This record gives sequence, structure tokens and C-alpha cells, in this order.
Amino acid sequence: MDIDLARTWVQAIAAAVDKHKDHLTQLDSAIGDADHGVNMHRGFSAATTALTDYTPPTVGAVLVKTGTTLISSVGGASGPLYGSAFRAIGKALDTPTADTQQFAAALAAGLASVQQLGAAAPGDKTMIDAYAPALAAFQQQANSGSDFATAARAAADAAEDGMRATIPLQARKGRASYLGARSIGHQDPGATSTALIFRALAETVTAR
Amino acid sequence: MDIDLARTWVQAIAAAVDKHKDHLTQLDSAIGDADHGVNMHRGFSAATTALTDYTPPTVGAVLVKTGTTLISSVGGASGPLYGSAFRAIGKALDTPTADTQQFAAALAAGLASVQQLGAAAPGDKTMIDAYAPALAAFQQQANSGSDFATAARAAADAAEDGMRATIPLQARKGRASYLGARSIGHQDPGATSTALIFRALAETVTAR
Amino acid sequence: MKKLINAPEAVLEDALAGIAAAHPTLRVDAENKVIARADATRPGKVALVSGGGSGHEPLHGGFVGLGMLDAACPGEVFTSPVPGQMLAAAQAVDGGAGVLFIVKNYTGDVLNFQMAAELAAEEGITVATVLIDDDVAVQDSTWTAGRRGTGATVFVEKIAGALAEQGADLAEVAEMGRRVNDNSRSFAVALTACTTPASGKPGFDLPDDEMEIGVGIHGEPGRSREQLRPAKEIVATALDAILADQPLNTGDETIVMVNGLGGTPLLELYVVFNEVAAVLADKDIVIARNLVGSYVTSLDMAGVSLTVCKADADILSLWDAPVNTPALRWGT
Amino acid sequence: MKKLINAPEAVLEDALAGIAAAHPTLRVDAENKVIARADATRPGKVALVSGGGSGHEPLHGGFVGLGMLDAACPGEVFTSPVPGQMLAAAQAVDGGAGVLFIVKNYTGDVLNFQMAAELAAEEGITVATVLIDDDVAVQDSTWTAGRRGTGATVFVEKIAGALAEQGADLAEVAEMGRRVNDNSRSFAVALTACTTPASGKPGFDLPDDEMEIGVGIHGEPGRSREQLRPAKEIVATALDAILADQPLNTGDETIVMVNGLGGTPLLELYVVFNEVAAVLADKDIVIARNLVGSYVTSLDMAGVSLTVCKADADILSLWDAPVNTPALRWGT
Ligand SMILES: Nc1ncnc2c1ncn2[C@@H]1O[C@H](COP(=O)(O)OP(=O)(O)O)[C@@H](O)[C@H]1O
Ligand SMILES: Nc1ncnc2c1ncn2[C@@H]1O[C@H](COP(=O)(O)OP(=O)(O)O)[C@@H](O)[C@H]1O
Ligand SMILES: [Mg+2]
Ligand SMILES: [Mg+2]
Ligand SMILES: [Mg+2]
Ligand SMILES: [Mg+2]
Repeated sequence: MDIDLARTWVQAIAAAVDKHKDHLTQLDSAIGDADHGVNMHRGFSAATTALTDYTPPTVGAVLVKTGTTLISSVGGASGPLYGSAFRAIGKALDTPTADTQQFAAALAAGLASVQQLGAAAPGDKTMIDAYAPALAAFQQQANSGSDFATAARAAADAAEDGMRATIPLQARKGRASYLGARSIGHQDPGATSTALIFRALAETVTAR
Repeated sequence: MDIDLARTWVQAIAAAVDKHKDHLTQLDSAIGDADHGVNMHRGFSAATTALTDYTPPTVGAVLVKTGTTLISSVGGASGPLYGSAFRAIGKALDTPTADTQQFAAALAAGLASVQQLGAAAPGDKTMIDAYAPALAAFQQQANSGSDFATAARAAADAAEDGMRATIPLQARKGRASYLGARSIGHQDPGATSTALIFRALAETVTAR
Repeated sequence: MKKLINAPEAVLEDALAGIAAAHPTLRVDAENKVIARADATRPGKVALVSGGGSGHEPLHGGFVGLGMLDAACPGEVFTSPVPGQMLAAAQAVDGGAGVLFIVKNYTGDVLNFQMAAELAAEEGITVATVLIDDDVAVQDSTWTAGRRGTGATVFVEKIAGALAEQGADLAEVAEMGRRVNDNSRSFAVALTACTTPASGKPGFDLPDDEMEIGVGIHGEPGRSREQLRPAKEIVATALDAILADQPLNTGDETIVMVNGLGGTPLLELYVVFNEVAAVLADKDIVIARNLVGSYVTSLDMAGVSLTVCKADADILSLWDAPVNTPALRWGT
Repeated sequence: MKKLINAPEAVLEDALAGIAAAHPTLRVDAENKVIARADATRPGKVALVSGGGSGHEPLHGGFVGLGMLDAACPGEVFTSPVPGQMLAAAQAVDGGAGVLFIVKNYTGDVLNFQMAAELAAEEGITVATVLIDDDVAVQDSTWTAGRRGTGATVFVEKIAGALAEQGADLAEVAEMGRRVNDNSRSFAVALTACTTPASGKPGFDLPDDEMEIGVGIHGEPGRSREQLRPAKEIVATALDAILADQPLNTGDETIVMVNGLGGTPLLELYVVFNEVAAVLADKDIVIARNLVGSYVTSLDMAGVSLTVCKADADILSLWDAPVNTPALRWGT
């Protein structure tokens, strides 16, 4: 991972969010308040704009800027959560490039930050349910010496599995928790956007 | 026409209005404010109640009481108009019985009262468009020596023709006038209730 | 039909009981269906009475109180009240200086108030009447029922009410009421039909991309049906109609009401007000005072009415005078 | 979707401009999206700041003014505002005595206000926070996001605002806000779903004879779906839930709000209030003060929420203290 790739990743997330905006909003409509697509779109549009005239010294700087922009533009639950995640990931990557192990550690810092802020555990039907398995898969590939692209693809696959696995869960955090048992049977919007983020990473590094 | 018949007529109107309540309201929904059925129902229910413990000295007293009750219970445009009509008809029948010619004159007084109050002319798409032809038919039968039942049936037929003839008219009075040309193509609710009133008269006197 | 009611026949009675329970400043006569100020009319003060069909809340009951109406007579939903109610109201609030009937121009309201005025006269109560007919969507001619009374009612009730509170006599209060009506024009647009409890069905079917232009407040269709357009264009249509009927000059001061018809969120009313303010600012017409909210409603109809009243210094100072009613309150 | 707007993306900006144009008592910072009192905070007065997603108007902007909020931060529709807005609001209204954040308990609102509090602290502004979580329809446990904040927000803003106006310090004002929240319980029922401008479709489909029980104010479905029932039974369900959670005793005094969710006519709210008054009277619980109207809305949703706040003499006297905001005004 280098500075250029980091920037391309954020742009790829923005493109994916743009494409899936309505889907995210419709998922959020079923068990939330119908704004997740718009929120993510507003945030990642702002992030790509913020990165346009910015010359980042490190990989991490790209992601810290992205996180800061998310916090200042998204609002809602996803703004602070994703914003803190990107900031934590970025802060762990204080170098012009990062290898697979470094990136795995950064992703772990990002997840820790989401959990610290949102206090959600795996199985609560949140973005964590895509993020945690994605991180685990990435870490495992890194440990077994796979290259970055392979690790990222494994993470994306795991995120999508985790995303689908939110369907039968009853929400215990976020707005969907208000529905009690009625949240069962719906896919979590935040887990879905997390899967988009990891898929964008896999595609970005694979394309390189 | 005698006191008993007058009372039976009012009861027959109440029954007809009860049966056609929803139809009257739906007609009023298309070009008015969707209350004509409820208005008529409230009024004639109150009228039959008012007549229950009342021992009228004359035919007219039955109808004056009916008119007064309509005024005090209906509201809307139809309350004062029908109320005045019945009061005027009743005031013209200050006797225990009334023959066909007397009744024709009374109906004329009723129409005059509606016109004086509402200032509508034939063709304005109001109750007048059923009332005026009904009166003319009744008067004509009275003049040619027909019996009361024959005259009343002719009046009912004419009222129904007049009612149907309101469909192509553009309203110039009442709420339907606000619609301008869009009132064309709809049957006037008040003309429809007037036709019910004359049909109830015909059936009441025929049954006797 | 989806309504928070017990039964269609019980709506008025139940709502009146609710009004009585909610507002200690009001005295509700459930039998006669009259909503009056809890305090007696000051002897010598002209009393203001208005009324009309229910379904337009807060009009009229929400405007009963100091500086506005002395009593309101609510009829059944969309049905003019009966003369007996109006008489009872006049008797309840007459302070010896006469009673002003404020009547929206609908055949039913006009006839019933007319009969009530005759009854009141027989009881020795002096009555004057102000007829409200501000809706420019309706063609006006001697051959028709004339223009409907809509939003201007709020302005007339407030301003005439303030003048009465100051001790003006019946002729002066009526004259001011007529002046405010003459100075006011309204126009309304509906995005959805409303459903009366008695009918249970929407008054008309409106496709998802269309609106009714020039509607009244009784669920009747409007003058025409058009494609739904952005707020800016809807406002332009409404203001064009209003200003065509009563041209205003540079520097003229106005009171403007952006009124929700019952089912329209306040958020949207502010969007509309922003457009109104922009158009009038462009013409150098001053919005000296405004109301943005749902004041003259049509049950659950989604839509908006605009009312513009040309206001001189007298009118503005009466507007600013204290008022204490459930729906309008300031200065107390 | 039928809305009086120009474009979904422009709703907040346009509405803010409309609020600015309508209310000279407010100062709207369009750039930072902050609605503040036009007059500066009296030095030494604790400043109250609230905010949340838009679509709940008049909450919160309509409660900015003397005796209530000093500033409000409106987010996008149903989306918590961002920390920068809250910081800008705090900076704009801090009078040196600290700022109270009044936060409805939603993950987004809580996290964003938390970040704002950190930023404000860095700027030397003392911040205290009151969390509103009055909705008994939501199961409360340490494992969940906890109860939603809904109607009690109005009570907290009014009562804490009055105390701040009287010169109490930040701890006292926060303490009072928490007391009012602790004393308040709400429950809501929806007859229709609402439609956000961005999604363009109703949040859920509800058959014509069904209602959602225990909904929030963000268009989410409720705890269960039931047959539509008469107002009396709906009120019984809601009050049962409220009183089960906070039993009240004979003679207890309360402030009760019957709140329309945006698409409900005032006529129906009075019908509902009548039922509430009857149930509480039956239990000898006193409704000392009440609000009947649409104060905390969910766009165009048809439905009602009930809020009951147990009130002692202090709370009642603060409730009665002067307030001058677009949506609540008395004593001035
Ligand atoms: N406490 C939490 N921890 C982690 N993720 C959460 C938490 N609460 C909510 N989320 C995620 O946020 C998503 C909703 O985001 P969004 O719709 O943008 O915000 P909001 O819920 O404020 O409208 C949910 O689908 C869920 O994945
Ligand atoms: N000026 C008038 N003269 C005669 N009949 C009228 C007049 N205005 C209205 N009507 C009649 O009244 C009917 C409507 O009655 P109703 O619906 O009960 O009252 P409202 O129009 O007040 O709701 C119309 O269909 C019409 O026939
Ligand atoms: Mg959401
Ligand atoms: Mg009618
Ligand atoms: Mg009517
Ligand atoms: Mg949201």
C-alpha cells in the first residue's frame, strides 16, 4: 500500500457508494431511518474532494484526512464510527508505504476505535459484523505470507459473508435495535457499506 | 294530503336518505365537500324524532316542524335551504288536509323560499334543477284534475329527470361552482336529494 | 380511512371535550357546541363570533381568547354550524356593545349566520357581519357563489379582535374587518386529497406526480390539475394569481401567511416561505409580519395556502397588539 | 413522493433560509447550519444547545429563544448534525457560564455531540450534557442502544431553559434537565409511514386497517403491528405502557403532551387528548399543564405520541416562566 493506492482506494469507495447509494438507503429504510446511502455518499464525496488538492506525506495521512472529513460531513452514527476508524487506520500508517502486516495492524486499530466508540460486539448486527471477519481474514493471509491483493480479496469475501450473516441477527445496537425481533430478516446497512469498503480495497490493489 | 300522510312522508324521506346516504356523500365528494349524505341524514333523523311526540294541528304544522328541525340540525347550505322550503310549504298548508291544488301552491311557496334565500336560478346546477321541474309537473297534473298520487308521481319523475339533467351543467352556485368547468359531468347532490324527497312523496301517497 | 378517532359521528363531540380539557382559558358549551372565552366579555366591548365547519383547526376555536375571538361555533366536519349555535354564542358573549359575525363566504355559512343574525336581532342583540372572500382561485361574479373565504380569516379575526379589545364600537370593528379582508388575497395548492371521517375516502384521486391548483379548504378539487413542480414554481404560480388580483407597489408592507393544509410538515412550509420571501423581496414588497404554520387546515390534506394582506401602520399595530389564544399568542 | 421542496439535497438549506426570513428573533448561520437567538447570551447565563436530524420541526429550531434554547443545530433529514456544527453553536452562544448540550439518545446524536464536547473543551468551553431517553416502547438494557429520546425533549428544553434564564449555574441546569427527563415517559403510534426526501418512498407499507405500535420519530417501524383501533383504545395502550414504566400516584401532578407526528390534524389530537384526560382523571392523576399540537414530528407521518412528565412545584413554575420562541410563547 502506498500513498497513491490509498487515494485510489478512497476514490473507489466513493464510486461504490455512489453506485449503491439507493440500495444502502433502502436497507436503512427497512430497519432504520433511510439515510445511510445519502450519509455515505455525502461523506465520501467530501473525502475525495478533500483529497484532491492535498499532498499527503504518508499513507496514513490520506486516511486520517478521509476520517476527519467523514466526521465533519456525515453526521449520524456512521459518520463518527467510520470517521474514527479511518483516522485510527491512518494514524497507524505513519509511513510512505505499508506492507500487509502493517496494514493488518492498522485495520485492527480501526476496528478497536469503532468498538471503543460504539460499544458494539460481534453479533449485534452492525458494521462490526462485516469488519471483524474481514480483519480476521486479512490478518490470517498476512500471517501466512500472502501478498496484499490476496489478503484484501480474502477480507472482501469475509466482509460480504459477514454482511449476509447479519440478516438473521436481531439488532442490539443502532436504530435497528428499536425494532427488537422485527429487525431479524434484514441485512444491516452499515455491514453492507463496510463490505463495499473492503471490496473497493481488493479491487484497487488487484488492479494495480 | 292529511296530517298522517305528511308525517309518513317525512319518515319516508328519512328512510330514503338513510338508504342513499353514502351515495349522496360520494356525489358531494366529487364536486363538493363530501357531507351531503351525512347532513341530510342528521336532519331527517332529527325531524322524525321531533315529530314522534308531536301532535300537529294541521298538515302544515308537520312540515313547519320538519323545516325548523332541519334548520336547527343540518347546517351547511342544504339545512337552511331545505329548512326554509319545508317551513314555507308548511305555512301554506294551515289546514288538517290539503288537496292537490293547495299542495301545488305550497310547493311553489317552498321553491320561492329556496330561491329567495339561495338566489339560484334553474340551470345553476342545484336542488332547484330538480325542484322546479317537479313543481311544474305537479302543478300541471293538478291543473288537469289528476289525483294527488298521480301528481306526486309526475313530480317525482320530473325531479329525477331534472336531477339527471344536472350532469352536463356547469355549477354557478354552491361549492361546485368553485370548480368552474370541472363541475361538468357530475350529478348535483342537492338535486339528487330533492328527487328522493319527491319520490318519497309519490310512494307515500301511492301506498295510501 | 386512518384516523385517531372513536367514531365518525363522535369526532366533533370528542374534540370539543378535548378542547375543553386542554384549555382553561376557554369555556366550552358542549350542548350548544360553542367555544367561548372563559372570562366574561368586558361590558362595552364588541364581541367577535366566528364559526364554520370543523376540520380546519386551529380555526376557529384555536383563535378564541384575549384580543381575538370571543366565541367560535364549530359545525360538523366541513359543515356550517346551525343558527342556534351562533345565537347561543352571541348570547354568551354579547357585552352590550353588539356582536360581530365573521363569516367565511360559503353558501352554508352565509345562510346560517344570516338566520342567526335575525334570531339575535329578535333577542335584542345588535349584529354586524364581515364576509371573508379572499381566495383568488375562485372566479368572482354576481352569477356565482363568489370567492371562498380562507386564510384571510385569521388576519381579520386577529386585527378586528385587537380593535375590539381597544374599545372601538361595532361599526368601527366591522369596518376594520372588511378593510383587512379587502386587503387580503389567498391561493392554495394541494398535493393530496383529504378524507372526511364520514366519507372515509379521499375526496379525489391524485396521481403521485400531480397536484391540484387552486383548491379550497373543504377537500374539493381545484381549478386545474398539473404536474407536480418544485416549490419555487408553485410559489410563483400562487403569487402571480394573488398579485394579478391585487397589484402591490414597491415599498408596500404586507402580512404574509404560509399556511399548511393539515398534512404538510413545517419543514416544507419554511421551504415555501423562503421562496415567497425571495419573490416579494425581488419586487421590493416588504413582509412586515408573517405566520408560517398550519392555521387554516383541511383535515389531513397535504398542501399549502399563501395569504398576502396589504398592511398599513394601523393594521400592523393591531397585529402586534397582545393576543392570548391557543393558536396565536404574544404580548401576554 | 409529494413534497413542497425544490430538491431533496436542498431541503435543509432552503428551510434554514426560510426560518431566517420568518423569524427576526433568530440568527441563522447558514454556513455552519446553526440557529441561534438573535440577541447575545447574557454574560453569566448558561447557554442551552440542542440539535438533531431535521424532519422533526418545530424541534429544535422552533424552540430557540428567550427561556428555552440558545441555539439549535439541525442535521440533514433524520441525520444527526456533525460535531463542527455543535462546536460552532457552542462558540456562538457561550456566555462564559458554560453550555448545556441536550441530546436525544440516538447513537449518531450521542457520538457527534460527544465529539463536539471534546472539541469545545479544547476551546475552553465548559460543556455538560443531558441525554433524553423517554421512549418506553424501546427495551432498555446495557446491551442495547437504550431508549430513544422523543417528546420529553420539549419539556427538558423548556424547563432547563427557564432555569438557565433565572441564572442557575451549569450543574444546576443540567441536573434539572436530567430530573425532567427522569420524570418523563413517551409512547407513540403511527397510522402511516413517513417519506424522507432522499429515499422518496414511505419507510414501510402499512395496510389501510393497521397501525404501528411503539414507533419512534425517524420513520422506523414500531415494536408491533396491530389492527387499527378507536382512539380510546390506542390511548389506553400508550398510557398503560407509560404508567407501567413509571407508576403515578393519586394526586400526582403532570405535564402531558399529545403530540402530532406531522400528518395528523389537530382535530384528532384533541380527540386523543380527551381520552388521555379521561384515563388520568379516572386515576386521580392531575394534568396540571398540557400541550396539544405537533411539536416533535416525523416529517409527514400520521400518528401521535403521548408524553407524561411527573411535575413538582419547581417544574411547574419553570414551565410557566416566560418563553418566546417560534413554537412556544407565553409571558412575553
Ligand atoms: N454502536 C454501533 N457500533 C457499530 N456500528 C453501529 C453502531 N450503531 C450503528 N451502527 C452502524 O451504523 C449503521 C447506520 O448508519 P447511518 O444510517 O448512517 O446512521 P444513523 O443510524 O444515525 O441513521 C448501522 O447499519 C450500523 O451498521
Ligand atoms: N344557492 C343555492 N341554491 C340552491 N341550492 C343550493 C345552493 N347552494 C347549494 N345548493 C345545494 O346544496 C347542495 C349541497 O348541500 P350540502 O352538501 O348539504 O351543503 P354544503 O355545500 O354546505 O356542504 C348542492 O348540491 C346544491 O344542490
Ligand atoms: Mg440511518
Ligand atoms: Mg356538502
Ligand atoms: Mg358542507
Ligand atoms: Mg440517521
